[in-house]
Amino acid sequence: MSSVPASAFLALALILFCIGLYGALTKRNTVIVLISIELMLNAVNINLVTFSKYGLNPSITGQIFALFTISVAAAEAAVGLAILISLYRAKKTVNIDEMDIMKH
Amino acid sequence: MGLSTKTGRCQALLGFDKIRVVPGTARRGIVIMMENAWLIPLFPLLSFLILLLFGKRLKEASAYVGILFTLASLVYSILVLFERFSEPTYGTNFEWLTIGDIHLTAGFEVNQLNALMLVIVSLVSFLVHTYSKGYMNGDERFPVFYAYLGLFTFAMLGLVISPNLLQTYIFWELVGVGSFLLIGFYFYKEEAKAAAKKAFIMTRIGDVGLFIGMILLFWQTKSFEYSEIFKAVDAGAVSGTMITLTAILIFIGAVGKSGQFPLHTWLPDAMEGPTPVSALIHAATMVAAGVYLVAALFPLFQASKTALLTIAVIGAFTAIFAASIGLVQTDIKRVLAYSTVSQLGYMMLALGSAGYVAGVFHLMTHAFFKALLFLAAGSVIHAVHTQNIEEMGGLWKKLKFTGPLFLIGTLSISGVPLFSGFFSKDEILAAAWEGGHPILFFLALIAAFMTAFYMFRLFFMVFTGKPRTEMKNVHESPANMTYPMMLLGVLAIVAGYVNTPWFGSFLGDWLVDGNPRLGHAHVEGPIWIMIAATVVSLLGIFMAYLMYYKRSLARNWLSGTGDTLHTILTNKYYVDEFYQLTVIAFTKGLSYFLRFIDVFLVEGLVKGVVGIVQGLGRTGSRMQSGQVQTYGAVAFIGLALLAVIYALTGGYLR
Amino acid sequence: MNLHWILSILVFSPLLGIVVLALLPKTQEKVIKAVGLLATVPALLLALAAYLHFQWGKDLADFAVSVPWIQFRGMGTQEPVFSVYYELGMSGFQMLLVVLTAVVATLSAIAAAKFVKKEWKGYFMLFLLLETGMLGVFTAENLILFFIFFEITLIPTFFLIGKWGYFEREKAAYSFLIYNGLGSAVLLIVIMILFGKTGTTNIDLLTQMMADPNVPLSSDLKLGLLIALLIAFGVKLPIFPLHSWMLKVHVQAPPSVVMIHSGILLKIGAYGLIRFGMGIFPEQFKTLATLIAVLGVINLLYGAFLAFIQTDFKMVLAYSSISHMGIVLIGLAAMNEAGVQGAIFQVVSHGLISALLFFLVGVLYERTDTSLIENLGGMAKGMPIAAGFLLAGALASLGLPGMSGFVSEFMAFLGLFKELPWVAAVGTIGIIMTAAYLLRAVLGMTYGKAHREFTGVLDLKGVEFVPVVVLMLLIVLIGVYPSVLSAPLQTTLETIMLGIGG
Amino acid sequence: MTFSGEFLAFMGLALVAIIGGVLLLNLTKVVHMVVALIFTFVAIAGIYVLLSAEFVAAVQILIYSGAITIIMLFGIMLTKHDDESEPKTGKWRKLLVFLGIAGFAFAVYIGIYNFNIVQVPTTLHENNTMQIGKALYSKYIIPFELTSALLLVALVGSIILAKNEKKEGDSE
Repeated sequence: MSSVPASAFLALALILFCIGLYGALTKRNTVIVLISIELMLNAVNINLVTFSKYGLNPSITGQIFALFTISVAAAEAAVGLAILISLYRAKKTVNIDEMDIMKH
Repeated sequence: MGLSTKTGRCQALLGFDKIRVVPGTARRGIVIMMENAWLIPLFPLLSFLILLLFGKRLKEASAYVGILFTLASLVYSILVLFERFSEPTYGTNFEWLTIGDIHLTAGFEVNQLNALMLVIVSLVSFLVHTYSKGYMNGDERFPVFYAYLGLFTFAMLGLVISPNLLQTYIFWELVGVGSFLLIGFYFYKEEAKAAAKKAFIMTRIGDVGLFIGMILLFWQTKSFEYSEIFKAVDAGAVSGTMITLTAILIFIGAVGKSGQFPLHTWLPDAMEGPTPVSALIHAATMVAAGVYLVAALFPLFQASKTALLTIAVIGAFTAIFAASIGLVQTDIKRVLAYSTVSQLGYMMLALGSAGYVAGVFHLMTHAFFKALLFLAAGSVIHAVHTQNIEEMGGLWKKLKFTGPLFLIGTLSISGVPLFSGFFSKDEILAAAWEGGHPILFFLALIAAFMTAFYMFRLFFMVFTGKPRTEMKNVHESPANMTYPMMLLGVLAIVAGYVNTPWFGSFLGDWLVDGNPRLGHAHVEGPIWIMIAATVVSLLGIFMAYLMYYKRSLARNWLSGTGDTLHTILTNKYYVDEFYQLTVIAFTKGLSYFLRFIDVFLVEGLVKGVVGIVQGLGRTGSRMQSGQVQTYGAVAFIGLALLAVIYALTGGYLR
Repeated sequence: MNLHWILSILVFSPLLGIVVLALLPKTQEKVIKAVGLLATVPALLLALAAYLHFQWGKDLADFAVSVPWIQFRGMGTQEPVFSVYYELGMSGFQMLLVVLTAVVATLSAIAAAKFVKKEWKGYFMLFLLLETGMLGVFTAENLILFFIFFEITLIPTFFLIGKWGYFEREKAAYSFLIYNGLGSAVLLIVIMILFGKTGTTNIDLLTQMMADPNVPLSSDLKLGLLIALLIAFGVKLPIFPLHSWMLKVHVQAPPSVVMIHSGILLKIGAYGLIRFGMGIFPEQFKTLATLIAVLGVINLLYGAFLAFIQTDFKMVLAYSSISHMGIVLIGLAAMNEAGVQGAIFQVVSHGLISALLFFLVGVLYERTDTSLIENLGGMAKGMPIAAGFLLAGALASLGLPGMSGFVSEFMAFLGLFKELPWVAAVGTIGIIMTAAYLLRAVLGMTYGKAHREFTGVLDLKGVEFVPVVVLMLLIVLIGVYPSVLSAPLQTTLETIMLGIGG
Repeated sequence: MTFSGEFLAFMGLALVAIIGGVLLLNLTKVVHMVVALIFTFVAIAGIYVLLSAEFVAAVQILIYSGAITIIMLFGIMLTKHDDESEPKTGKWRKLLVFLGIAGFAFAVYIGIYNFNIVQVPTTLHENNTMQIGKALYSKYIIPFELTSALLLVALVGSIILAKNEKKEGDSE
């Protein structure tokens, strides 16, 4: 039994998620945007792990989900960075404002 | 109308099946003529239609079509009149239009006034048709002229035979159109165009008064039918103010049509039309329609002292006002036009002084002598090709028929004893003295003096003295122009004897027969009135004789050296200019102001709408920046908005 | 006899013409014109047949058709929750408008064959689509169907103006589309609210439901819906200050389209106001009556005063349309038989008169390349017949008795004088102004000294007589014997009056 | 609620995590940001421990604090740029995004606030790694294998994407 209520973990996760979101939506350096997204994923993981412990049927599944998320996040980070580098080669910038080839 | 039974639509469509006799007149003798009196207006209509369709092919022969059909009307009218002497009023109606429970009817009615008017109108119309054959000879739009004449005659006959206000209004407008078309007959002349437009619009101002009055009266009495209206008024179903209001509004219509002050200015301008038209429309028939309307609705007017007084005052004022302008005009037709306005004022004065018989009587005699004067003037113009009396003179010898005929007309209008105008004018003066106001009586007396003066001024300037300009080829008009004038000349002398203080007031007795509301058949005025009238007219003639025949009096004898008065009179008291500066300027100003609104405010609104749409489009296209982050931000803000709304209003989260 | 299919044929018969036209090569000018003209004839014949059907004393309800069309089923229920029917029907009022539409459409096709100078194929295809839309609008018994037809009229009109119009045609087409698009958006909102709240879009059913106090619609909502309808149809009518698109259209669109536009399309606004505004929300209409009367008088006077100073005859006619639609509003605001009947008469009568006048404008423009009053001065010398008809048309328009304009004007004012005499009295100034501006314009064009030589300019000839004479005869017929219109209207009027009285 | 050691630990870790996050947002140099984020990641690992998830905590440190951060640093270095951070984004957008996030946070917070979760004794902390292993290799074997495939694809994909263009051009 923990003396920390589940809502405290959830609140922490919310705060981290919001920070990540803010970073993802406002930062102009693409690397930082990617990092912010990782932060958001982390916040989600906290939730998963929290729910694996709390609730009527605590189970290990939540932790397993967190593990999967981490691995997918790792893969995403790798691919994201690869894309970033190849974009950088093409445009010589990592400024997200200048990446607007979707418009054309 | 007023028939409140609900009828099915099938019946409404069959129309003529519903002919019925006006209540109270059900006593039927053998009234074959009156039964079919509706044919009278149809003859000229037929003439109009035939000439409209085949006029081009008929060419000069179209005159015969017109003459023939109006002759048919005339004959029929006379027959109807004679039948009416012995039979009671006859009328029928059929359903014209159904509005819910309201059934509006159309029909015709032959009462004394109508029968008399039918004869006057068809007679003058027939004579003018005949006269025009010569006068309009050679005009390339000859058939059109006759077509228009037919249209006008149709409308005028329809007007006088109408049994209800609505139908009266309908024909009232149609005569307006006939008049409009004929004034503008020489359409390529700018003056004719302006005059036609002015005539139509000014009379329409009056018509709107009639329109409002008619509708208000309808909602008060639930009927347009004359008989129903009088019944309601007698029964006291209409409040006093309402009677006064509607009566005055209807009178405004009469003011417009009869050229009473302040809507008189179109009538002199209407002289731009061909002269026979002036004789037919702007002297004998249409302009008298205003008088006819007041006469037809006389019981209504009689129920309101205020309305009667208004009529009397406007009539008297117009009489003297127009007469004073007539003193100085130099255009032969304009002098006659102002004299018409003045004489119409006389009739109004008579009606306003409760002199029903006097008004109608003068209407009749005036129709004859004024038509005669106009036709004679037309004959003069035909001969000398000018309308300016300053350029005429000494035509007496050259125009063997026209001269004496014109003199007869002049004597008659001046009120010289034994001519028709004398009797009717005397009748009016007596009525004004008895029923009106002394001031109005004296105004009328002065107007009579002026009339005598300017009419003889005209006569002397045109027919006596020496020609003031060189005139060649002056010849008497052809027979088909002189015969109508002769007939009118005879009538101008004898028409007065149907109602005299000496030989009995036959006309008056007949007119008011069975209708006590219309007042006395004959107003017995003091004997000095007749003497005064005679003296006044002879004085006028004498002064004109001195100034324009003997030339023993200088022409500016009256106005003195200062010509201010003369200038004012020549410029017709600047009424036209006044309207130009006020009403027209105001209308124009308002129009431009509204255009300002239209261009700036309303168009601004449009620009605003267009701007918003374009702005939205532009924003939308700017939003498509290709920047994923922005898209994400927008999408997220939307999501957040939804989440907040749900959280606040309670949704899945609660 | 089974007559249910007649209305569908009537409405969709022009589409057959489109199919035939689509198969024709572009270059066959004469054939295209003939097909375009002929395709309007079946609708005309059927419309006249419907009129005769009525005159023979039979019931117009014979034509009604109702077939299930679109249904939304709720989850797990067998009964459809919302269902839309394909419903066409005809009352006397609708029949008159259908006849008017069919007549004007055929005459407009004649005008188009005469005046349209290019791409007849596209023109006639769009034109026929437009006719289907208009016929559908007047026969739809169901708001959704009505809306669909309403939209169908928009698109072809947009292209007809934008492609075949005069100099600033595109601007006019866009302002037409934007305004009417906004109007129909508002209309859609109203329809959807009604549908959602009541579960039906059948007009008669809605009328009954609104009279029923148990239906869960607050009177505030009803008032709001009515105001929205007033805006939606006010754009179409148009009501001041929503009118400026209409001026552009009248000036820029080709005459044959303006005949349709001024003759029929504007009338959709009036039809909608009468059928939906007054029919469905009678009580709320009553509360707004004074406002509508004032709007009507404003329309009447505003249009009249502005028409008074225009230099282009087309503008005069455009403003005169605004002015005359004011009379429709005046009649409606009276809320009694006379007024409503006057409004309906005005709808029909103005349709005929403006079609006539715009046809003549087309004739003049074709021959002289101008519609400026000044430039045309004195044309009666060169083309007396056209001038005569122009004058007659103007007289009809200014409400000369004996022609249709008078009857409607008279009844509208008769109605309003009973309810709001002062407003009506102000409105009568409009009667004078109408005479003033029309005579100013028409006499300016026909009378007076000729400013130019009209030699070599041909008068009306040949097939051009057909529209002019037909329209003129109809105008005079209605003016002389108004029962041809009033008889079919009695049932419609009774229904409306029942709603107002109850 | 008592101020137990566990609670204090949670507070401390949470504080570190949040401070790390805030620094991420506010520092100017990119490298500094990444470093600040390492604190957050490590603190989150601590949180996992508190939640009886030792293995996840270990993985967190390995993958996030280790691998991902390093990759990011590589990314920063490879994409040679002024390590001074970017010109500012539009104020309005920042404000709007901030408001949006605040609203979102508010909405979710209401959810959390009203969320009543029961707590029952668990055995997650006993042989945590073994439990995970058992579950992973029995019940979740297919996702597990799919994950490996995913990682492989990601690996290959990254290499191809990041490969030098010239070489790419040569090979073609």
